[in-house]
Amino acid sequence: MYEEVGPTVSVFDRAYDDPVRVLDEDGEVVGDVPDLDAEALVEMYRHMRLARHFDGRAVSLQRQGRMGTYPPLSGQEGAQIGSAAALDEDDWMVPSYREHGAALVRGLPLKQTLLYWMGHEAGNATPEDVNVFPVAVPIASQVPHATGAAWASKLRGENDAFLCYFGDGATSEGDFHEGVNFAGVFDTPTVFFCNNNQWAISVPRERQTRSATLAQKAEAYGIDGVQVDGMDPLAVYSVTRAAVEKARDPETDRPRPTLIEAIQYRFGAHTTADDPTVYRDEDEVDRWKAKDPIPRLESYLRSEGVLDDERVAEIETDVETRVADAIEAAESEARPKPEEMFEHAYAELPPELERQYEEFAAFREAHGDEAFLEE
Amino acid sequence: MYEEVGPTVSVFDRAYDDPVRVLDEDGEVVGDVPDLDAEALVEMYRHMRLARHFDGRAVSLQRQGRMGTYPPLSGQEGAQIGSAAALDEDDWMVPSYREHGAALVRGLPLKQTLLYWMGHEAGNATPEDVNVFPVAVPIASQVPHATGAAWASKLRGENDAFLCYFGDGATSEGDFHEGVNFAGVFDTPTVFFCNNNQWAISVPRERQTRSATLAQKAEAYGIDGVQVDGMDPLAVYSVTRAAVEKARDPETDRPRPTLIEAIQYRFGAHTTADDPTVYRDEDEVDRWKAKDPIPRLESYLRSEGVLDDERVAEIETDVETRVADAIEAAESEARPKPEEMFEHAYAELPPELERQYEEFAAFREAHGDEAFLEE
Amino acid sequence: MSETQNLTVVQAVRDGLYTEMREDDEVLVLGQDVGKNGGVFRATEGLFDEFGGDRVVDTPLAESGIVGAAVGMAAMGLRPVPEIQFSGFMYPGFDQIVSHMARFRTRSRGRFSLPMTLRAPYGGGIRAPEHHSESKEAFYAHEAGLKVVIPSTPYDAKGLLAASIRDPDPVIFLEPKLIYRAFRDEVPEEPYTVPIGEAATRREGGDVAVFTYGAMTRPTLEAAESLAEVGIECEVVDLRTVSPLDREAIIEAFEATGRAVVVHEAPKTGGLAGEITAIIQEEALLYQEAPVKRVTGFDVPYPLYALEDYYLPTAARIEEGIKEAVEF
Amino acid sequence: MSETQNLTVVQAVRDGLYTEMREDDEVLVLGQDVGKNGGVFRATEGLFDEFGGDRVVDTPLAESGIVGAAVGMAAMGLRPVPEIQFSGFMYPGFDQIVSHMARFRTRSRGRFSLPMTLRAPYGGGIRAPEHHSESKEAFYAHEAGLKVVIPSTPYDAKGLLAASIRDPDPVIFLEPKLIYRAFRDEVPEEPYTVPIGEAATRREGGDVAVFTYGAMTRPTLEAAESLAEVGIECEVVDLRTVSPLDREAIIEAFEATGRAVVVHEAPKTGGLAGEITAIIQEEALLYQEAPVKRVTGFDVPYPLYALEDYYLPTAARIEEGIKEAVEF
Ligand SMILES: Cc1ncc(C[n+]2csc(CCOP(=O)(O)OP(=O)(O)O)c2C)c(N)n1
Ligand SMILES: Cc1ncc(C[n+]2csc(CCOP(=O)(O)OP(=O)(O)O)c2C)c(N)n1
Ligand SMILES: [Mg+2]
Ligand SMILES: [Mg+2]
Repeated sequence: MYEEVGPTVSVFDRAYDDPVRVLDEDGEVVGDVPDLDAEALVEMYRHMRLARHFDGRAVSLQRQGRMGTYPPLSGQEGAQIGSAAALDEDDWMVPSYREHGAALVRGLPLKQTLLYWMGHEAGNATPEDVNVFPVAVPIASQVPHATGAAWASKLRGENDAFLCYFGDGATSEGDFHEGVNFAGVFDTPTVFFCNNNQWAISVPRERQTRSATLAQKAEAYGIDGVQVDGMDPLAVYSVTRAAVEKARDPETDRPRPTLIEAIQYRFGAHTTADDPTVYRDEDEVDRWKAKDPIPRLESYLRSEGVLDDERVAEIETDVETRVADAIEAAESEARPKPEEMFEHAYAELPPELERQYEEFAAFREAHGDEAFLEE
Repeated sequence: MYEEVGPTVSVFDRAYDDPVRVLDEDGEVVGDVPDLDAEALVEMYRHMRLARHFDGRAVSLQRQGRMGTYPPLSGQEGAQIGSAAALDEDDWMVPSYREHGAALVRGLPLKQTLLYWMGHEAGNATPEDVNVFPVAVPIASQVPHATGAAWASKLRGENDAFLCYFGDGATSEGDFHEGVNFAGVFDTPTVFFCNNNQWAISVPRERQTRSATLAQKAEAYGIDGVQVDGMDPLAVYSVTRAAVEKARDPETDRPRPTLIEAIQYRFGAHTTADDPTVYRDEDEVDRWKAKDPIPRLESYLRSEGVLDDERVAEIETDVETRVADAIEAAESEARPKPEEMFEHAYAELPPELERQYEEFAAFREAHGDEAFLEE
Repeated sequence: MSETQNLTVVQAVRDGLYTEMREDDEVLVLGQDVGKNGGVFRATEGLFDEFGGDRVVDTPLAESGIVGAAVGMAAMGLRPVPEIQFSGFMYPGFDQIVSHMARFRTRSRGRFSLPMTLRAPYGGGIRAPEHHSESKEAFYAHEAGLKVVIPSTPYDAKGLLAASIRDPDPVIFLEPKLIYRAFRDEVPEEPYTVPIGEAATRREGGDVAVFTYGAMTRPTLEAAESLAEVGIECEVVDLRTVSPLDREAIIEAFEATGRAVVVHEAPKTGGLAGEITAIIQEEALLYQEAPVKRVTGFDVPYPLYALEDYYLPTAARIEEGIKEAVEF
Repeated sequence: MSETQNLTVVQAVRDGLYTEMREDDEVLVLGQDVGKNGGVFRATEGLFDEFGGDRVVDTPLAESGIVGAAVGMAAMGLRPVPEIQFSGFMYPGFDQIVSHMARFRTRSRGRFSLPMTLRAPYGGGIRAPEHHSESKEAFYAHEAGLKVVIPSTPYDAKGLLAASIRDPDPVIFLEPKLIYRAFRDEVPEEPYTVPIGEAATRREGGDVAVFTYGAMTRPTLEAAESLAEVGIECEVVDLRTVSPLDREAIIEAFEATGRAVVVHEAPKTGGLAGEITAIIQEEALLYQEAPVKRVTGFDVPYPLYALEDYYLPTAARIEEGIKEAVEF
């Protein structure tokens, strides 16, 4: 986790279409650099590299038939790592299905992420000390959870923030509307973080909604809405940190919840089952690749003297090792045991389910795994 | 139907919290009077009186056990009649469950409305030439229908507007969000008319959402949003007419759909099953009764010399007769026949349903109606 | 002996909420009109005054939001009791119910359990408007991870509600509104539970087993009394929980006579009567003397109220069904 | 003789859409990624180019909006064919499906019929992520006013889809994605229909009737072939429509042997196997020689894909079930 830093500039008093920026595409400073120490910045860089490298390897694993469908995040590291870094230890993250980068900042082992996408039940077992909700596949369905969980925390007088991720497409779902509206009404400490990566599979952002920005949807809920350059990790950090602090502070006259629209792009396919060349131009992809968050931060850190070739090389090696280790660990995980299917449907197996389990186990005992895996 | 009138002043370029007004609470002119001829104005007045009188009688019928639960509209006549009057013959209305007043402007016989709330299947049978959708009880569920129907009309190159009613509470539902968002994206000729009567049963407007106005929710969809004094029938007419014309006109650079927030109050209970004294003050009710749309319009029409005692008396008599006749007609309607239950589930009864029907009919034949109505 | 009160079903529900909220600070109620208004059926009457607006919460009008927020609360360890105003309005929250409420335990391998109880007034018979008379318990019984409870007496209403609220897993608690105020029962003032998953024999009889639940229990008992006069003795079993079903009780009652009738107000096709029939014949075919007769609502949308008496099973229809099973 | 093409199931679906759209201007397709992308399974491939963006419409990501807008369109007389990307994502649109799509005809006493067909890829077996492998056809079969169709061959896919689109009433059309590309069939190029509500006998045999549908038809036939080697001859009936069920075909096939097995991938409790069992025993108890055996998915949330082969009925499990029914 990153160290806590001093008060952040208020970023909420601006036009919805005026994104917060700190670094330009070349890594030049164009805004207020957040007050993070050098190690925190290097950590951010390391996490981005780690996410990027992990992503590439995961895509290969899928291609090699070593993993199932996988949703890549490449291009979105700035938004993921910058925002997750803005949380404190006890805060919570409520992800969709693409936030492997954010999750690793929160302490979710890469191995877990791999197991999940490898279809192991164990992939669902987020460790008790990792404040991350389960992956949510039905679009926007996690939004009301983030509101409810934050509400619970507020009711208990705890002081935690809940960072909820979702995509541009998710803003069209009823659950987005209901969840954010509840947050406004009950003033819950929730930060709604929209990863606007321009596409919902093949459906472009303009087809989702006629509103000029997604940030302005905050108007409908009487909460703050703000755009940020989602490929600028420092800008993302600043905005998210401000939102997190506001979420926790009932003393300000601002609403606790915030809607952040982080403008970004996914470089790759929607998932490994998707072929983006069918619906979008290479040109577009190239334009966005010029905004790649990683070289941007690297260039800034080098110019600040925080990174040099040596340190970058160390990070490269570290990152490769960690990913290789995680893959090794995930792949040496024993195949899930069929009984795991029955284990967590209820705290205690109801009698009929127990019967089903016993019939199943007896059949497997008698006929072996070939009776299931025949095809 | 009212006669078509000339172009209406654009009403969309104003602050969300600046409601369009034409008459003040005393019926004095404070805005642009729409260009309606005297007979149209009298017709509007007559319809409001008719709706009010109908409403009172319906509530009594329920109290006397002659009708089931009924949702009164008293206080909301200005919004209902003013808006429905702004439609042309071929336009459509997509109601919730409280728009008995708007429906009668559209030509739905009062008898039908009575039959529906008396629980007769026949109450569902809106005549073919009445462009009114079925009553929609699940809150906001009619919103996507209005979008889809308008979209169909647009795809066919027809030039009809679709006026969709719903309450303040409805704006919290996912279906409101999804339906209005689709309308923005596909630029459908839909007018979304929110009857903000301050309460969703016992839940006050402020508890629905933190946004300062409901009109501003239009921002989320990139469409026009406007507030109107919903107890000022002329203001409602003007705004709705402008929205209807815009809906039909693809030539303007404005989006076709509009969200109208009509500020109003229900004088009575949510339904006859509700006791509003439990959750709201008499004071509040009195304050809103001072805005009663009927005396307001009457006073204006008298001052314009369009109404006098004689005409008002004629209207009173007419209204009483029409309601009495409708009640008489509804109450002399034969009790619905049990087989009606089976008639419209499908265009053609599937075999199992036919079997069920036959078993049912044979049983009834053998045992008589006492076997069903015993309790 | 403990104090009792003479309560209706809805009063017993209210009392159950009150008692559990008093016992456990983590219990809270949320929904439409549950606060000052005390619920449209008065099931939460007085709770707002007693426990305040943080524990008796009027929400915006949004069922998916209500269920979804309760999921989030329950994941954090609270015991939310969301109310959906009528069971016909659970559908806008259906995705939250089946995709999350039912599966959060599985989806986190037990890290997050959801000790939440979703209450809804349910069923027909009160001359209510469209969509207010649904009985679609079969939807929820088909979704693994949920329990589905339907009480038929004030005593059970309080005790089953307490058991549901204390259950570590999510429960759908459907309250038959036809009997909300139909009769009274002695209900202990103190907290108690009635176990989920156990049927209750409401009447003993050696000629035929009749399975039912909720509001249909009363006309079923009425039919049984009337048949007793002609010498047919029915064993009437009130299932009380429709998921998980009390298989043992079903099979035992059936085997005693080899004849059975299932009564519910839900539509026939795909209703629980089919499931119960299947259980019977997979466990006790050799005892079977007659087809299991299903006396149910019809496979049509619930009619407007003028016809609802023709839709709902009545004592007379149940009697006829029982006779068919007995005389086969 | 008419021209045929050798098509997979998904190609036949696409061809069915194409053919019906060419025949009738009022037919249009809407959903997520159905346009330029041609659908995530390519079921709408090329339709956007052929018919344009007004008839092949990419919508915002909102299932209730998709179904609800289609309801409005259909009420105005169009024949919309909304696609929900996976059947597990029909739940956010569930209220529109059950409260409106199923009931608009009743709720307008026949004034508005809804000639709409809601398509969704359905079922498990393709190593898909969570929520992508649902088979909850029982939900829709329990809702009066809907028809529910599940094809198992390319020929049927095209013909049943055409029948669904032309039907005056709303149809839920579930496409077993496990067999989307599993095999090919000769499919006529010209338009044709396969009637809704009629089962098809896929194999004749005099020892036991096995009822199934969708993707389970193949392992069922496989089990039947394997059992033939040991002298057990199965009559395999592919129901094709699960609402309304082809009662006559079910009873006829059952009566021939007095033994039956029902196979589906949906969870057991509350699944259609229970309904079919109930039909059998209410119509043909006297023929019954053995309990109807249900070979189904388990009553647990569908597992992550590494275990799905243990969840779905396999030929071996089906074989065992059939043996049980035969040897009883
Ligand atoms: C309720 C629901 N509908 C449809 C889908 C299928 N689906 C998976 S991802 C996706 C697009 C999501 O787009 P967006 O919200 O922009 O997030 P992104 O994938 O771009 O991060 C769709 C339609 C789903 N998972 N859930
Ligand atoms: C989906 C759904 N949830 C709950 C209800 C129960 N209910 C009926 S009217 C109502 C309040 C509606 O308030 P509003 O939208 O403001 O309309 P109003 O009645 O004030 O005209 C509620 C909660 C319903 N009919 N549908
Ligand atoms: Mg996106
Ligand atoms: Mg209201």
